[in-house]
This record gives sequence, C-alpha cells and structure tokens, in this order.
Amino acid sequence: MTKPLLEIKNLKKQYPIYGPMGKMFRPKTHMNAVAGLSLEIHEKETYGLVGESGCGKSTTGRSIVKLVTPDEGEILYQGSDLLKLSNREYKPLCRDLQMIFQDSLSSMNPRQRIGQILEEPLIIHEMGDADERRRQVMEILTKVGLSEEYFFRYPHELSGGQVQRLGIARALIIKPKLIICDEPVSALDVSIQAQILNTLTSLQKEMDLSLLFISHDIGVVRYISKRIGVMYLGTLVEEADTEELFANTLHPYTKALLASVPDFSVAKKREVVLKGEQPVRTDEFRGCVFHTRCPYATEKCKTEQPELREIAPGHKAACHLCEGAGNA
Amino acid sequence: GCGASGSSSDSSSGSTASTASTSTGTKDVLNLAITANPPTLDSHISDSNIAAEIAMNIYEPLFAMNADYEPTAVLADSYEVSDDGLVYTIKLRQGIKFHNGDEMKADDVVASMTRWLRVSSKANALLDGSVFAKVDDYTITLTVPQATSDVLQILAGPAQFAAIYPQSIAENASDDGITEYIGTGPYKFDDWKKDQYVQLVKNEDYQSPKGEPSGFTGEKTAATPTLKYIVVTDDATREAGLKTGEYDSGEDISQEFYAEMAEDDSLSIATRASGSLNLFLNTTQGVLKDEKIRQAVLAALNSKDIMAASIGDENFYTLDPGWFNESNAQWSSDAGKEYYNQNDPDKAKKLLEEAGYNNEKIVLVTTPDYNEMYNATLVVQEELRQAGFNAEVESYDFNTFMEHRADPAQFDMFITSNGYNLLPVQLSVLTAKWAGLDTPEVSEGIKAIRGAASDEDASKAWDDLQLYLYEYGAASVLGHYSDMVVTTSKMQNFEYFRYPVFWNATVSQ
Amino acid sequence: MAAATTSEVNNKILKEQKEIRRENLLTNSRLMIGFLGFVFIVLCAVLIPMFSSVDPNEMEISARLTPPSLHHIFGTDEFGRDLFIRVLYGARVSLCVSSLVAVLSAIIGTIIGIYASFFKLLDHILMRICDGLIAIPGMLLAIALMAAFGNTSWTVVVALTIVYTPSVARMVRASALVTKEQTFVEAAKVQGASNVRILCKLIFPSVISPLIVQASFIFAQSIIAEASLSFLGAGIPAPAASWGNILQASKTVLTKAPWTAVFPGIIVILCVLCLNLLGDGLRDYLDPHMIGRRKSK
Amino acid sequence: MPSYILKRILSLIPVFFVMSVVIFLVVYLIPGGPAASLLGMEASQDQINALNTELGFNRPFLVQYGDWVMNVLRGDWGTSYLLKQPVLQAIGEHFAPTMSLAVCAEIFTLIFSIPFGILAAYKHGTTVDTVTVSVSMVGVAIPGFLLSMFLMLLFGVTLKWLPVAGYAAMSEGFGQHLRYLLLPAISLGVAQAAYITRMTRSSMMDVLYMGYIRTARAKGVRESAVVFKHMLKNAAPTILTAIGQSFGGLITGTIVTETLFNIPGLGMLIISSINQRDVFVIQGVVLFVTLVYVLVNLVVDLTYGLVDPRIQMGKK
Amino acid sequence: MKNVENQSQVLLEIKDLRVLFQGRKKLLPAVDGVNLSIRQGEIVGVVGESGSGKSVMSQTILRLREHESEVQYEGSILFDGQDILKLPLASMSKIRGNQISVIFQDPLTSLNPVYTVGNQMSEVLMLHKKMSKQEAREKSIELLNLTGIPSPERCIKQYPFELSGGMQQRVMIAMALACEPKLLIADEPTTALDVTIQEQILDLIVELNKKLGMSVLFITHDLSAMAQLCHSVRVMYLGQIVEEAATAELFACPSHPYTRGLLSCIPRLDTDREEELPVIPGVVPPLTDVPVGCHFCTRCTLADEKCREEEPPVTEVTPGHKVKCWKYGQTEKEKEAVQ
Ligand SMILES: Nc1ncnc2c1ncn2[C@@H]1O[C@H](COP(=O)(O)OP(=O)(O)OP(=O)(O)O)[C@@H](O)[C@H]1O
Ligand SMILES: Nc1ncnc2c1ncn2[C@@H]1O[C@H](COP(=O)(O)OP(=O)(O)OP(=O)(O)O)[C@@H](O)[C@H]1O
Ligand SMILES: [Mg+2]
Ligand SMILES: [Mg+2]
Ligand code: NI
Repeated sequence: MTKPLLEIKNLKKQYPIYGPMGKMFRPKTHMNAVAGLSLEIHEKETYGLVGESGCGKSTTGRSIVKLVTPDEGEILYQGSDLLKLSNREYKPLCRDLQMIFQDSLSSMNPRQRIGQILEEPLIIHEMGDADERRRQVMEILTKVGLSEEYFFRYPHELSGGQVQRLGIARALIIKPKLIICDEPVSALDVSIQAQILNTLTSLQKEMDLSLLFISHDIGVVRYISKRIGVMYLGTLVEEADTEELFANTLHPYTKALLASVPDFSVAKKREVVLKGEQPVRTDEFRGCVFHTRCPYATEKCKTEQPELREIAPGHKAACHLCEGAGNA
Repeated sequence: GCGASGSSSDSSSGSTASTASTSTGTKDVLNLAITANPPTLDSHISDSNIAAEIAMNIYEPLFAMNADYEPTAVLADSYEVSDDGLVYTIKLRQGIKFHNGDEMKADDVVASMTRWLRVSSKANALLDGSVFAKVDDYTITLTVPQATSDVLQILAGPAQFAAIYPQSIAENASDDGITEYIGTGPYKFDDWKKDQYVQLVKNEDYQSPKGEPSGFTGEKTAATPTLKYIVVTDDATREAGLKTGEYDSGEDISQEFYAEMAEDDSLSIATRASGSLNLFLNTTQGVLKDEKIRQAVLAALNSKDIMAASIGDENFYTLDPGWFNESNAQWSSDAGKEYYNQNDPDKAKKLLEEAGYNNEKIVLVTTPDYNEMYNATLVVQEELRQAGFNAEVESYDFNTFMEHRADPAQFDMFITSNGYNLLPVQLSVLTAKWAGLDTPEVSEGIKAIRGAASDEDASKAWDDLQLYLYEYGAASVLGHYSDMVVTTSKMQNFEYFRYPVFWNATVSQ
Repeated sequence: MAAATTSEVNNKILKEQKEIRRENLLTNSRLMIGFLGFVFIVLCAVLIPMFSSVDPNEMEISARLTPPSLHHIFGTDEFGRDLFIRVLYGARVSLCVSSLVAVLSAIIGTIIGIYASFFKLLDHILMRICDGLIAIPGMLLAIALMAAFGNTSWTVVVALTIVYTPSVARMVRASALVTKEQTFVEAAKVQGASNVRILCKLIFPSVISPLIVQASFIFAQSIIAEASLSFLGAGIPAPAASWGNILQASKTVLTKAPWTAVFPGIIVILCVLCLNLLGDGLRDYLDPHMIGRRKSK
Repeated sequence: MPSYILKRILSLIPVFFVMSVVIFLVVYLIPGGPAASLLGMEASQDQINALNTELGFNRPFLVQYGDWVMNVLRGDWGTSYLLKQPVLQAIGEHFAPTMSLAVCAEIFTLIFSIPFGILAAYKHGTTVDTVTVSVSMVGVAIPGFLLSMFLMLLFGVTLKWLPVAGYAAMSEGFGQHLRYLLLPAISLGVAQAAYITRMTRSSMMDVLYMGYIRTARAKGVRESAVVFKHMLKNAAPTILTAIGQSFGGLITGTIVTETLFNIPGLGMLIISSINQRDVFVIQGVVLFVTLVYVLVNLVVDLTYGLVDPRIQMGKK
Repeated sequence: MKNVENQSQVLLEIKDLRVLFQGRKKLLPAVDGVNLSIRQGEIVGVVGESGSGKSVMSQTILRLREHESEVQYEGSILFDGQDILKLPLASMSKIRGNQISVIFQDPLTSLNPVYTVGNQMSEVLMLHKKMSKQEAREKSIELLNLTGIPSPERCIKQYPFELSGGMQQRVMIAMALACEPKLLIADEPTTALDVTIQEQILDLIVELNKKLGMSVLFITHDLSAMAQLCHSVRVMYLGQIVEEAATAELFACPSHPYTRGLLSCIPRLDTDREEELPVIPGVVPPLTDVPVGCHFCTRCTLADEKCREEEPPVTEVTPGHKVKCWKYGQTEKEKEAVQ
C-alpha cells in the first residue's frame, strides 16, 4: 500500500461544559467533539465522511487546516505532523490544503467583490500576473456555473447556492492537493450539484487531487467517494471502500443510516430505523458510542468501548458484535 | 464652602441667606477673587503678592507704607536713629495681643525680625549684617553695618514684609514656612483650603493703630466679619463672576475690559499705577554684545504700539523712560529720554549697517503665562524685523522661561513686567546677573546712591545710572502700566494701595 | 470560452472595474462634497496668500480689534493684524500639523491595535503601555520633549502623536477583536494568507470606520493642542499664524471682539466637517451595502 | 475569567514600574526644578540653583529615581511643594471633584450620544443623519475653552440660571453640587458626546445589514428592539471602548474646564503642578491616573467578553 | 395525504410578483412574474435552479429584503386578504414571526452571535406568545428537543458559533416553529442535516401541518424530501415558475424540459460511479441579460425561434398541472433529446 497523503491518528478535541455559574468557574465536564479519530486519505482518493449532525465532522476537517487546535493526536501530511509545525513551516503547505466551508456566506469577506475573493488565493500564492489571474478567475467561475457578470458582485448579493459555488471555486482555484469539503453541495440544486461533482471528479483525474468529502447526502457521497468513513459521536464506527460498505454493511449505525436513505421515486413514508436521542459524549461516557440507540446492544456494549478493527480487508468497524462476525 | 458665595441669583436660597447680617445691612462675607493659590502665608519667605495681600490682614509689621509711601509705625510706637545712623532704637506699642491671646513683646519682635533678616531674600540683600536686639520688653534695637538712607523703607517694604510672629513660631519655623498662622492683625486665620480659598475671620480683640486709614497704615476696623480669598485662576472666570456678583472683588482684571466693566453700573473700578514693562538686552553674549546693535534695538522701538498691544486700554498705560512711578518724587527721572521710544527704523538700520550686522538670529524669550509680556515681545519682534533684524521669539512656560532668562547663552532679549520698586537698589536691572549686566559703572552707581549724603544727591546719582543704562543699551523701559481691581459698586471704604486693602471695606446689601 | 477571447474578457473586466470605481466615487456625494470642500480650503490656503500682498504678521496697532469690514473682512486681532490673511496662513500650519498628527497616530495606532488584537502577549504589553501613555498630559510631554530635542515643529507633532496614538490603538483593537473571530478570517488563514495580509486585507477594512471617526476627532483636537504646545515652545514659533493660536488668542478678548473667535472657529468647523464627510464617504465607498443603496438615490 | 482578572491586576506591577521610569524621565527632562516657582520672578539664578540643589534636584537621575521609587514603595509619594501636603492627600482631595465632574459629563454624554448615534446610523443618508453628523462635528471642532466661555456667559452672566464658576462638595447638598457641576459637565461632555455619537453611528452602520438582523425582523421583533437589542449589542465593543476612553479622557482632560470653572480637581492640580514644577505631584498624579486608566480599561476589556462571547480576553 | 381539500381557503396568494434589485446598470429581475397560491394546510414545495429567485420570493412575502437592499416590487401578495406589499412596514412586525415565520438558508449568519440560543428563542416566544421568561425557556427546550438536538438544556446556553452546522439549522427551525405560524417558509431547512434528523424534522413539520393546519412553503433541492412532504410542487427557473403540479403528478410525468432535466441529474444509490452524472448543459444566464422569450431557451434542446422571441403562456396540461412552455406537447421527442 502506498503511503497515505494525509494520516490522522488518534485525534481528540474537547470542549468545556460549564456548570450553572457559567464561565466564572472551571468547567464541570467536557464534551468530546472528536474522540480518538484515525483515518487515512491517499493520493487522488476521495474519502467520504458521513455521520450524524454534530458528530464532529467539521471539527475534524477544521483540525486539518489548523482552525481548531486539537487536544491530542497527530495529523501527518506527507509524513510531517501539521500540529507540530510552526506557522511559518505550515505556510507552504497551505497551497496543498484547502477547505470548503460549511457556512459559505460567512466565510466570504463581505467587503470584497467576487472577483477579488477568487483572486485572493492566487495573490497569496503569487500565481501569475494580474491578467493571468483574472483569466483563471473567469475560468473557474464558468466551471462552477457562474458567469462573468458575477465578477463585480458582492457575496451578499448572491443566492445561497451561488455563494456555495463561490466557496468551491475559491478552494479549487489554486489547485490544491487535498480539499476538505464540508458539505460542499448541500445548497445546490441537483443539476448544478451534478455539474460540480463532475468537475471535482474530472479535476481529480487531471491533477492529483484528494478530497475529504463531508456530506449528509449518502447518494452524493457514494457517487464521489472511494472510501467512506462513518462517524458517530466523535469516532469512526466503520470505514470501508464504497462498494464494500454498501454491499456489506457491518455496524448497526451504518445500517440504520443507509436504511433511511430516501428515494424520491418511492414517495412513501420511509422507515425511520434510528430511534432515540443522540447522547452527549462527556468525559463520563462509557462503552460503545452507539449503545444508547443500538437495538442489539449488550451489557458489554454499555461498559467497554469497541476498537476500530479490520474485519474484512480494508473494511474496519468498531462493534463488539461485528468482531464476532469478522472472526466467524 | 465656596459654594455658598452669594451670587445674586441664589440669594434667596437658604445657605446664602445666612451670610447676610440683617442688622447692619452689610454683607458678612466678602468673596474676593485672587489669581492664584498663595504659595504660603509666611510673608517672610515669599515675595508673592498674593501671599502678602492676605498675610497683611493677619500679621502686622513694625512699620508700613502709608499712601504716600512714607514708612509709618504700625506695631512700633516710635523710633530713634543714632547720630552715626547705625543704631535704630524702636519702641513697641503696648498691650497688643496675638490671636492666641499672648501679648506681643520684644522677644517676639526680635525673633521674628531675626528670622526675617535671615530668610527674606530682600532683607538679606539690603540689610545683610544687621542685628536686632532686645532692650526691654517694649524696646528693641536694630544695628546696621553701614549707614544708609533707606533702612526704614526696607523695614516697611510691602513685599516679603517683616511680619511679627509669636516668638515660638518664629524660632521654630522651618525655612519652608510657618504652619501656624498667628499674628496681631485685624483678621484671624480661619481656614485654608489649598487651591480653593483662604478664609479669615474678624479678630475681636484687635487693637488698631490710630489715625486716618492710609495705605497700609492708620485705623483698621475689620468691618466685615469674614474675608474669603477665593482662588480663581482664569481671567475670564473672574470677570464673569464679578458681573454676576459671585465675587465682591476681583484682581488683575485684564485692562482690555476696562471699557466694558466701566459701563456696568454694578461694578466699580479702582486703578493704580503699578509697574513698568521692561526690555532687557543681553550685554555679555551673542549678537547684542555689540553696543551699536543694542542701540539699534532701542532705536527701532515704538513704545506706544508695544504698550497698546500689550495693555490694551489706553487709560492704563503711560510712556515714560523712568524706571520708577512718575509720582515717585525722588526717583522718577527722565534721564535718557532721547533713547526712549525712538521709533526710528532708519536709524536702526544705519546702526546695524555700521555694526556689520549680518542677519544673525536674535532670540527673544518670553512666556505666554504673562499676556502683557508675551504681546509686547511679539510687537518688539515685529518692530525689530521692520528695522532689519532677524528676530525670533521663543516662547516657553514660565519656569523654562526663567531658566532661559537666567542663562545669557540662551537669550538675546526678554521683556518682563515688573511691579514698582521703592528704591533703585531693588531694581532687577541693577541686580548683577539678572540679565547678565555686571559692569563697574553699575556697582559704582549703586554705591553712590546708597551712600549719598542727601536725597538730592541720591536722585542725581540715580539719574546718572539710568542714563548709563540707556546709553549702554542694557535695558529700556517700554512703558508704565496700571492695574485695576474691580469691586461691586456697593463696596465702601475699600482702598487699592499696593494691594487691595479690605480691612475697612463693607458691602451693603 | 475560446482562448482567443480571454484577453477580450480581460479588457472588458478591466474597463468595467475602472467604470465601477469612477461611478462609486462620483455618486458618493459625501465623499465628493468632503473632498471638494477640503481641497477648496487647501487651495485657498495655498493660493490666496500667493496672490495677496497682505503680510500676515504686519501689525497695525492703531487698528487693533477692528470689527469685520470690507478692508479686513474677518476683522483684525489684538495686534491689528488682518485676521483673514492670518486664517489663510494659519491653515498651512494647522492643516499640516493636524493632518500629520492624525495620520501618524492613525497609522501607528492601527498597527499597534491590530497587532495587539492578534497576539495575546503583545496585547498585554502594548495595551498597558498605551494605558500609561494616555495618562501623561500632553503638555508635560511637550515640555519634556522640547527640552530633550529642542523646539522644532516636529516636537509638537511627536508629542501629540504620542498622546493620541494610544486611544486609536484601543479603538482599533476593539474592532479587530470582533472581526478576527469571524469565519472569513479563518477562511483566509486556510488559504495561507500571512498574518500581515490578514491584518491588512481583512481586519483593517473593518476597523476603518471607527478609525476615520477617530482620526477626524484627533485632527480637530490637535488644531487647538498645537497652539497650546506652541505657546510652550514646542511647536511653531510666534508670530506664525495657526488656527489654534488665533483661537487661543481670541480667548482674552472674546467678549470684546467675538469675531476673532467666530471666523476662525467656523473655518475649523467647516474643515473638520469636510474631513468627516470625506471619511463617511470613504466608509460608504468601502461598504458594499452602501454602494447599492446610494446608487438608486 | 477570574484568572484573567488576576493576570491583569498582576500586570499592573510591570506597568507601574515602566510608567514610573517613563514619568520620572519625563519630569526629569522638563527644565527647571520647583525652585524657580518657589522663589518667584525676581529670583536670581544662583538662588534658584541653590534651592534646587537643596531640594535634591541636581543629583544624578538614577539616584533621584531610586530615592523616589523607594519612597513610593514605602507608601510615601512625596510632599507637594506647592500645597505643602502629602501628594497622596492632595490627590485624594482633588480626585473627588474630578470624579463628580467626569461622572456628570459622562452621563450627559451618554444621554445624547448613544440615541443620536443610533438614530443617525439607522436613518443614514437622510437629513436626520446629516444634521446629527454636522452638529456633532461642531461639537468636535469647537475648542473647549470657547464652548465653556460661551456657556458661562450665556447661562451664568446673561441668564443667571447657574453659577458661573466654583465647586460645591457633595456635603453641601446634592442640588448645590449639581448646580455647580452642570455647566462644566456640559462643556466637557459636548466634545465627548460628539465623538461617541460618531463612533456609535459608524459601528452601528457596520451591523445594519447583518444576516441576524434579518432574522430578528423575520421573528417580528419591533424595529426599536431590533435596533437596541440586536444591533446595539453587536456594535457594542467599539462603543464601549469609546465610552471607556472618553471616561478616562475626562479624568485627564479636565484641565481646561476645571481652570475655567474653577473646580479644584485633578486637572487643576496637574496643571498647577506642571507650571510650578511640583514634581512629586506630577509624578503622583500621572501614576494615579495610570491606575485609573488601567482599571477603566480592564473593565472595558471584561465587558467585551460579556457583550460579545466570541471575544475571549482570557483565552490563550 | 396529497389531496388537500381544494375547497379550503387560500391563505397566501402571490400575483404577478416581480422583485427587482437595483443592479449596476439596470434592474435585476430576481423574481419575474410569479403566481403562487397556498391554501390553508397546504404544503407547497419549490424547487429550482440555484439562483432562480426562490429565497428572494419567499423573503419578499415578509418584505425582509427591503431593509437591506434597494428593491422594487410589482404585483401583489395577498395574505389573509391583505396586500402585504401595501402595508406600512411598521405593521409587518405583527405578521412576521407570528403568522408567517421563516427558516433561513444560511443558519450561522442568521443567528445573532452575541445572544445565546435560548435567548434568541425565548425572544420570539415572549414577544408573540407573551410568555414569561421561565415559560419561554421551558418551551425552547421542548422545541429543541423536538428537533432532536442532544441535551437542549446545554444548547440553550450556548452561542451559535459553538454549535455544529446541523445544530444551528435545527435551532433556526425550532425558532421558526415556536409560534406555530399560519404559514411557514422553510428555505432549504434540512441541507445540513443527516437523513435521520431530516426525517425527524420533516415529521415534525407534517405533524404541525396536520394538527394546526399550518401551511408550508418548502424550498429545497432535495427532491426526495419534497416528494415525501409536499402536496404540490412549483419548479422555478430564472425568476419564473415554469411548472406546477401535484407532487406525484410532477414526478410521474414532468412536462417542462427543465424539470425533466432536473430529475435526471440526481445521484442515486444505483448510479454508476464511474460515469459522469448527467447535467443540464449550459449555464443559467445572468440576471442582466434574461432571454426575451422563454427563460429556459438558452439551455433547452428543443428551443426554436418562437421560444427565443415570445414568452410562453402558462398552460394547464392536466387539471392542476400547469406548465409554462411552448413545447410541452412534444414529450416523446424531448425525452430523447434530454437523454
Ligand atoms: N441584493 C441583491 N442584489 C442583486 N442581486 C441579488 C441580490 N440578492 C439576490 N440577488 C440575485 O437574485 C437571484 C435570486 O436569488 P435567490 O437567493 O432568490 O436564489 P435562490 O433561488 O434562493 O437560489 P439558491 O438555491 O442558490 O439559494 C440570484 O441570481 C442572485 O444573484
Ligand atoms: N467552539 C465550540 N465550543 C463548544 N462546542 C463546540 C464548538 N465548536 C463545536 N462544538 C461542538 O462540537 C460538536 C461537533 O461539532 P462539528 O461542527 O464538528 O459537527 P459536525 O459533525 O460538523 O456537524 P454538522 O453536520 O451538523 O455540521 C458539536 O456538538 C458542537 O456543539
Ligand atoms: Mg459541520
Ligand atoms: Mg436561496
Ligand atoms: Ni467650597
């Protein structure tokens, strides 16, 4: 196996939970937004990350681009630990690592026009002269389905989808090696979405582009990803190649997730498999992350946290029950 | 507090109603606006006018000036001078009580006068080596090293006046000043809120000297029970306060406002010729070392303009070359008048040419803290420029100005306004190092004046010296100015002598 | 799009860019009024003295404090000098000193403030120094600087700049603290923008509007402050006119000759007003929301 | 948060150390010791020099500084030459009037500036805005002393509504106290009010079009609440800074006002001590004002966190 | 479920609405002649190309944009018989939040960063329901709970930026539902939510719709959600409604070429991953040069001269199924063309 482009090892991030007195006193306990997450992204690979809302996907993504300082763990990019790099050492890597933000509008400088916003990364990385830069901006604008008319607009004059496309364009324009796409197509209509997905895949072939693709839309994730990681409460519960995952779902959470994927043509009430509340993973939380909602939970699940283990080749799952299955 | 000062608008309010004594129909408190916080109330150590003005109510000297500038006994009863003029025997008035109830005796006087001699810069300079001694409880002697004609005048000098304190106070006082204010005067010290006011109250046991009130002498009645000297530093505020009746009197009102104030029926104005505006030239260093150039400076001056610009109202200045008050019979002199107010730029230019003046910079130092000095300096500068000088003004805050003024390397000219002196020897222009002038002619001249056999000879000697000052171009009088004190028109028996005198003053309701 | 047309597109964009800029400037009435007004004042200050034979320092003591007339349209001061020409000459000194002070303290203050907002350690150090500096009265500083460096007009500029910089720094810091927590700053970090670039391109525009307000405040304040410091020898030596010393001098004769304060006062107010309009306009120019609004008016 | 406050208070120590050096240096640099003022205009240089030497002002810088610092650490801030009283006592006596004045002026300032600033921002581009901005510019541009004199002449001399000058301590009754403070507070407050008006306007303008304002409106929140609740709090950090600054500025900025209105406060104290080189007072007052400033700013910095949770001053 | 009683009252009626933004050179018709009516208890879905004016139209119902940008309106919006566009702005606050509430598309920018979630939620409850602070707090927790936020007690004490994207969106939803409005405008309310939560939200909406007769204007790109929820669907393209039909009808026989294109683009669980996804070719023309004739003509494979020159009328294909196209009849040919 080739060396991975990006390797996340045992990433942890906590947020404090304060008592009733607020921030005057020390936090009562902590919320583990990401709790010991490990994953690998290879070159030219698209890694899909799915999971329930609030399970720590964005936090993971933001850790990679140093917007969140993790409490523990390593993020190895081409072998060097991003977390240990000083800002100066990190700088050259910025060109390789880009991010598409979940909330596109607020990630745009409200005072800059679209043209300037797109030109900005080119200027930062000193790519091309003014003419060349404008050419590239135009090119990328068309690629994401916006015309030159938008060159002089301000972000607040765009529709939600247009801003999101702008975010994608901004990440693509400097041709990075790895893009962390946090819900990149959520606000797009299916046609544009298809167009963007096509663009991403073609670019991936053209340049050595890798994607960490965070999305809720299983259809989209399935289409674009080579491997998929399923996250729940801050940890990966299952990880496998796309086909394998869909063919051979192991973890009960993944099963529930896939089961509830809708299909519009079958306009009937879907079965909601997943019942119950999502718990908060505080310091006191014990056992398998999913045990509170798992229909198959045993006593062991409540006390012992299963490890993410390779059950079939390239297929990992963290479940006491699957372990048995894997061994069997 | 000062808040109770009765402005006419709130005379109905409770706090101010109590200040009026209804029986006599006069106010119980006089609110007197003064310009600065007195540095001390110890008249021995400070020559501050404000300190003296207030202290005059609390303490009394042996002798004081009457309105004609004659030394007149206050605490002294009588005096005799020995034939050689070296020993003065002074009898004291009896039964005078200090505010603390003790009687004033020779011991107190000797202790006070000895301290005065030691700490007062004026006394120090003029009476150095003199000794006071007690003869009996009511008699003392003063022995001076040389016979001079001005001993009594010095004793009666109004600034840094020779106040009599109780012996214990005089002897224990530090050089920083006394802290217990006990004298024999018509008012007792009551309260001093630093930076705000000094309050004096009537001394019920006061024994006044007899005679018509005149200057600082004669009968003192403490007619108003309380005097409150309020520190009001800003001119505009004093003026406004006078107009509203907030203050019963205000000192040092800008002459510029004479016309305006005179129109106001509720105010009356007392004026007094109070001093001269003088120009000093640096005779020891710099460009002006050249006498020709100094003469050129004098030639260029137009005193009328200078005075008009610095004093404002023409009622308040006169042009006269003398260094003394024109009404000072003995010392006023017009020697050197041909050098005064020449207003002849052409002559100045010619002199400059002769002197080979090469447009060197001439520095006039001044301070905006004294408006008249500042304005006069600007006019002089302009006049000098017209005459071809390269004159430049350097303006500093007062302290820095004093530093520059004192160092001949740092100025070429400066202007000060000086209150009238009584004796030539007190003139700053004759003080060595004042403006760097230290020639034998000056010291000879001083000796001649002090040692003169008669008043005429002394006058003559001063005439010569004044002429020398002009000829040498060391300094020039620019003009004489008057001060005004504005009081409410309801004030009676107020006298503006050297300082405003309020001990007989009343304000009717 | 065909490759041949890229330069065409490019040109079109460039042209449009220019057009937009021009349009935004021209439709911005505040900016224009402020700018033109200020230029007018500056031009008057420069040109009229050039073509006028009146000497601003010439004293005509007999005509002191004469009210405005055709001969002296602003009247005369206490030395009989023509106030109109003095106000014009004074503009040079005052505009120079005040603009310098405003600009310098704005620049230095902005740098300090922005850096303080970004780096916690610097924040502690710089802001505490600022707290201290604010406490030193300007005149004290001026006297000390004058003693140390002599009385050049730079002394007054330096003293005033020191006095005003801390407040700018605090203001800028406050705005910057808010801005730097916004997502678009994070986005810039991800793009690899250097701190300097983030500070200049993202944080700075958001602090501009309080900055402009403060700069015009400083401008107005330093007109008067210059005079008080010059009186203490730290600035422009007499008799050179400045708005500050003209106004300061008017204090002693205010009730007698109000015109000595009124005319220069009006000019100062107009000047500050123009600057503010300019500043407001600039602010609107940079605020995308305002551009759309204004256009329709 | 508590640790942040502690840190800030601890950071006072180096601040004071640095400030003490700076202020001592500044005072050391200013020409002339107190002697010239103590001795008066006619004093000769020799006398002045002698007295300065006697008072210890001709010693080397470090010796003087060390001496002073040691004394200050011992709690002895020196004695005023001018007032002949301990510096701390002098500051104490002069602080109360200044504080009263500053509070009154600040109240005046806030009553006018915030509402008008908000109004101008809300109605930007309209006549209301133009008028508010223009009036506040007059407030900014008019020299303090001219305004003070104008108020004094109008309300004191002509209308006789209020006393022209002076100060009545709180002990003389609150009404009396206020009567004397009203004019100076207004004249002091006008420039600050103008400044804060402009500041409020500009920072409000920055939040007028934020998405959450749209949400607030969509919720049916009344315009007044939109403005005062949603906009104002977001604009607050800058406004609070301006207020903090103006309050701090009022403490030192009272020189002109206090002199004109004859209020025996810190402004008067500092000006007279500078004029007369009452060095210990100068140093003491500046040090004291530094303390006030640091505290005011600490409060302001802490309120940042309260009004805008994104700003966390304590965060590393 | 899809057969909402046709006789029920019309709650909102949009007639010939045009919303024009002040562009740099000309007016930009973001909404260009929209007719739409929503009955009481009806859930109307709107799909459409990104930038086609869905958000603008929906926000115009509450007149929200005019506070921010220069907007001009034409046409009328009748709500409960009143023309909203003619009401004074001040009286809008009685309708907003109370009778009509809206879920915005971008939750983070739409939440006030300086107030806690609880504070922002209680505000609307206290305002319209006159609840006490305590009641409002409890109600907020209850609402958050309904949207499936883990530990709502903690959430109400948090600030928006401390929440994940999906949580922010759920807060927006809870806030909009708080006053049980007559009309809910949901502008892509579930984009940031995973399927299970999405399900829960949709259920919640349906429940309120059933229980209270709340009408919903549901804007989304998620056709499956739409299929599940909506009674009828409008398809928007470039400021116009190009097709209108009951949901089942629309999915069964889409008539407008754009609609058909749209339906073909969805990546399904059975899409071949190696192949490119089908797209509608071309780009949406910018608002500065909207085509004269049919707005879709620039991208339509069937377009001819007539399409480019004349605006097509709205034609009723079957009862309740309207389409704005010249070519709707040529179904077979079109199908070939698109594929
Ligand atoms: N303030 C504005 N000024 C000019 N044009 C605007 C403004 N706001 C929106 N637009 C334009 O109006 C059109 C419609 O925008 P709208 O937000 O309604 O789209 P939308 O249908 O909601 O799209 P999306 O699905 O992407 O959110 C867009 O082309 C947009 O660029
Ligand atoms: N600054 C913060 N302070 C406190 N908690 C935070 C902060 N940022 C994130 N969290 C918490 O961390 C958890 C994970 O957040 P994250 O944004 O990574 O979720 P997510 O997986 O991206 O969810 P979504 O799909 O909804 O965007 C959430 O519960 C959130 O409340
Ligand atoms: Mg997220
Ligand atoms: Mg939208
Ligand atoms: Ni008092």
